[in-house]
Amino acid sequence: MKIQVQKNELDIVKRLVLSASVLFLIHSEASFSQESAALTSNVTDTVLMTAPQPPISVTIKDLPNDRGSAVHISWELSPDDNGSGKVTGYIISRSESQSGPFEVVGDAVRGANEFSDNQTDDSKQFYYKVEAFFEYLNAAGEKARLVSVSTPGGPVQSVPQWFNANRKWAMLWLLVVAASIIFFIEKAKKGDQIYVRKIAGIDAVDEAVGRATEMGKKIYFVPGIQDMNDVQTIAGIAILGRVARLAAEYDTWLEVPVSKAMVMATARESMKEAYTSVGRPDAFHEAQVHYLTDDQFGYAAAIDGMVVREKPATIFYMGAFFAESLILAETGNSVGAIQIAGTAQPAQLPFFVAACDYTLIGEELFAASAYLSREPRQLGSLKGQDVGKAIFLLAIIIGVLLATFHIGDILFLFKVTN
Amino acid sequence: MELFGIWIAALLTLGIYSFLYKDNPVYKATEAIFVGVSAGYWAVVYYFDNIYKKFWEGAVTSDNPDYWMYGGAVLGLLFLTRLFPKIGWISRWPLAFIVGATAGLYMVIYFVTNAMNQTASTIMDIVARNAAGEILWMDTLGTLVILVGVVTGLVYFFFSKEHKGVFGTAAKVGTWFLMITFGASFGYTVMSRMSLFIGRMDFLMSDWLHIIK
Amino acid sequence: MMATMATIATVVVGLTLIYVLYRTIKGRPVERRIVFVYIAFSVILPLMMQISPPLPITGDVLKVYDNIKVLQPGSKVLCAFDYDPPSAPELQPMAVAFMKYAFKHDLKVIIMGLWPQGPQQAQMAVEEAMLDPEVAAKNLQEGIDWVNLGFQSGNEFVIQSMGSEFKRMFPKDDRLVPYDSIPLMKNVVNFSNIDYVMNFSSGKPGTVEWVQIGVDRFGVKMSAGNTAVQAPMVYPYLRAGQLLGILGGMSGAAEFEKVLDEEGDASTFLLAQMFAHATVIAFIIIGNIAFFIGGRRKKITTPQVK
Amino acid sequence: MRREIPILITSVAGLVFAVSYFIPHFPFGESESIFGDWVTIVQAFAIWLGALNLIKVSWEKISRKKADWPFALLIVISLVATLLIGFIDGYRGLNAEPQYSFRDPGTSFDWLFRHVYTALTSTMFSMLAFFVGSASYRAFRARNLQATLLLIAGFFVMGGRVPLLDQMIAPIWDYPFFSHLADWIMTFPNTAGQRAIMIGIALGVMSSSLRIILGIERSHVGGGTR
Repeated sequence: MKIQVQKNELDIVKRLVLSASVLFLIHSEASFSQESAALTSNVTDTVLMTAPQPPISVTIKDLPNDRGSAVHISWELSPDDNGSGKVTGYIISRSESQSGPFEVVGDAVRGANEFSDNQTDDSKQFYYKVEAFFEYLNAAGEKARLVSVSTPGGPVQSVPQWFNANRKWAMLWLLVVAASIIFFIEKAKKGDQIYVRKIAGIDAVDEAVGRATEMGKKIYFVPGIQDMNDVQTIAGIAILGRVARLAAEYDTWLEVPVSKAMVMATARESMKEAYTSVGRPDAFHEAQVHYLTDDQFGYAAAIDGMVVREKPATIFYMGAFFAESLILAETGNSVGAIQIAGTAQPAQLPFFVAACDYTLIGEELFAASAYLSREPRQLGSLKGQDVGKAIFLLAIIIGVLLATFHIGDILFLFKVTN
Repeated sequence: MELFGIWIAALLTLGIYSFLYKDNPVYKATEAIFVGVSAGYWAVVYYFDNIYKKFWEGAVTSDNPDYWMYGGAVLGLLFLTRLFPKIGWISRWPLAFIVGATAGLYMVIYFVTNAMNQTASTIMDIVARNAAGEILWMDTLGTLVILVGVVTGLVYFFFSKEHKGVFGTAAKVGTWFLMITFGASFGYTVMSRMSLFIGRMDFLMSDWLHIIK
Repeated sequence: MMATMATIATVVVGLTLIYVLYRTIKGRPVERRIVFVYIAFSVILPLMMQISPPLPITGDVLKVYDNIKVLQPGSKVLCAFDYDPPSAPELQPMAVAFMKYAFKHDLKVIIMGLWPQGPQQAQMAVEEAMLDPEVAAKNLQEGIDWVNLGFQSGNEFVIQSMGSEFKRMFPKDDRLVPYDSIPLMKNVVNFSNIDYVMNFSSGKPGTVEWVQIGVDRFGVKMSAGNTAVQAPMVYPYLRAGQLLGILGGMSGAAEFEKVLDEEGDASTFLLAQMFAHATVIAFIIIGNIAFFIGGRRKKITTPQVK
Repeated sequence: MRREIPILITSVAGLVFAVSYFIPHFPFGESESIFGDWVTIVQAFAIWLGALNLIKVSWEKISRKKADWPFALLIVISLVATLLIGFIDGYRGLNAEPQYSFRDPGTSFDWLFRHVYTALTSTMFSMLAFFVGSASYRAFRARNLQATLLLIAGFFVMGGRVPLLDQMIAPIWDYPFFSHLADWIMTFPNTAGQRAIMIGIALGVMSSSLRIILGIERSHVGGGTR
């Protein structure tokens, strides 16, 4: 009830202020203030009641690079649309014949100079009219409009395009990178060596496993909270294979708590294989890989408890991590474990870098898994992606030099706009 | 009802916070409610906003039905076969569809927006000038920082070349940039996490206890 | 009275940190529940002080403002609400401030969400904006001045489909009014009929997807309000002009409120935010002093990068 | 067959979305719209799969009286209660004149959202504030050059983004230096680093998408290397 009263009072005050300000603005031809943004002006001065002039040079054409059914209309502003407030907006209407009748297909605010009619029929021709209007409250307090006299333009017919010409360079570069990825995958399959640089975190795996052996403590491997459909989890499992092999050689207990049933099955398989490959299949126990819970915080809390109780010497975090990253890394750190982490979740990387001894950053996780598994798919793609990086790197260096010394411009090769 | 709601919300809030002291049955109970209510919430919303509003009204009860949508419903139903282990393999079909569609869309949009357009916006005259042609030193420094950061960062993510010599130095500079980036992310993440708690405290202190305005 | 007590308490609590430092250096760190208590105090006490500290307005927030202030009355603004209640402390103040501004300046607001909770958060923001006397005086009508299209599943595919036709994704609005019967949506077919997009986002799908599809593919003009976790990741889009402005986290919200002259929750939360940051910084410093004085734990000493 | 059909589905769906980016003409533009509809519907069913699966898993726990089974029962009860509230509201609204939606202000489902769902999710995530606090005390060490750089940048951003450091220096220098510094870090070095990561990830996404569409990568259909 209280609000109601306030509202009415304000309404009156507001109207007074508005009518005064609009009148002032129109008379003085001052620039229209954005602050008093009244859509509908309250004008009583009949002298001002003339329709605005129509917009000039209206261009009507088929909207390019689309699937049809759209026409693009652009115009130069009405001479009255100069900030004086005399133009409230534009009305766009169309007809199948030059003489009408015209139906309204849309409107545009003052200062706007284009419109797309997205409801055309590709089999018909249309004429278009763009009218400027001025909206005000008449004596009865109703909205009324003064509309310019505009002549129709056209006809135009919308057509679908076979190729989006704005995107030709995108297509070229996409094909180049795609081709190099496929080329290197094939090459790797034939058995050609593909070089992958050293990765600090991976070099430290041996040391970390060795330390756990010396101390006679466990190693934990946490593969993240995503399922097997996440490439990060897959990369994590590839690294698990390597860790498992070392653990088997050193005869150190490696424990893998997981949060997804599928991950459990895959991790068991991968570990069994690793233990077998070093000739110790008997040393592998299925209980080493165990499911905790699907729930994010439940999983983190459970690992937390395990770490505090058993104080593992080494913990690996390899896979997709979210907000739980800092809970895990903090607890591991507090029991003095060596921690090696790897994830491609940019928001979680800071916590791993600050709390772990080694961190595989983003793509390094994938590179590490390619490096360890030597799988042609992974190696080939890694090399193909490097070709992409090389292209962009060279483009940046050359482009900046050309632009800085005003020699030329290669921006158009890389800039994709709608 | 409003007051009752606020009390319920306050008790649930305190129930969850009891975990901070130690894990206990009250927390476990609130956690169970959390899991159940969220799953139920999502299921209801997806049912009415999509299955009912889009599919049922669009393809079944509509005067002008869009028969194509039955394809989506069939794929959707096939997804549910996963509940029955014997025929669960059929659920790979809708999964294959989603994976394929996402791959197709992502292949181009990531390449264009995050690779090409980011490259393009790094390509510019290093010397920043204002309209009058005077050099803006701070902006010039900034542009230079971005150029060096992007180039060395990309070098760091190069895997098929050993990090030695100039390449190695560049990669090392790249890691510095990455670390500053992570530091910024770190600061922002701390800010976010604290805001979450401020929001809850504001609820407890103002809506529930009325200690503050 | 309460504010004074809170201030005194803060000083006392702050001084006890010296004891924490002493213990930590001596190798007897306090247990984590003690740290929890400090965090709780760092938020509760400043909230009781009820002060909004002075805040300079940064460039990114000004950019958002510069871009929305040129919107003419009657402009159609698509507001995408892509967040859920946990992110509300950061994003809701931005949304409320934006709604108030939009309603006061006769912008036509079209609300939608890629997150199921989004439209409900939007509803709350609208309700709060309507309490503003100036907005209430306008007697705005749903369907004419603003509309809530609701939520649709499909994440980024929703934006993709909206590129050709909004109606395909939102056959009815959130009040079950058919798309064609909503006066505001008459003649709005796809993004080409939208003047501006304002996105409030806390994750995926959110700002990244809007830039990739809405901006780069369909050419919309867009600014974003992000949670602080997400903001650093979207900065490259700002520099590239794909985003016209960014509001980042609680401080971004407070600055936005200030620049629009719509001071609200974020401004009052800012002091708590400051103290919370101070506490975290203090603990990092204590931990590191102890780390360097108290002797580093013996560990692998090889440097991380070769 | 069990492998070939899903791989074919994957490739067709992928090609439609990739090609329609360059070729808007029929049949690509139209198929893209139809497939877009399908994605939204399949995703809705996937959410239902999650809910039904939760009931199934919890029910197994209850019937076998596994550890913590009462909590599993509570999960089922709260899930079913939420569904009931939603459906009763929803169908009442659909049959009312004029129609209203299941989550319009004033419905029980909206009440549940505002008072139960919001409290639970917000509080759950807000616990991270405490974990950040204890991690900052116990784990974030300047253990090497990288971590040091990270912490220094974090310090200036944390202290500059809110008027914390600025207020500290205010008595001697009344200029928001740290606010501008935080701004500068975000706009330049942060953008540089994020951009390098972004370009790298974009190429990674592009290459794995390519492998999926071409059927080289088939782990999602239960196969390994070709």
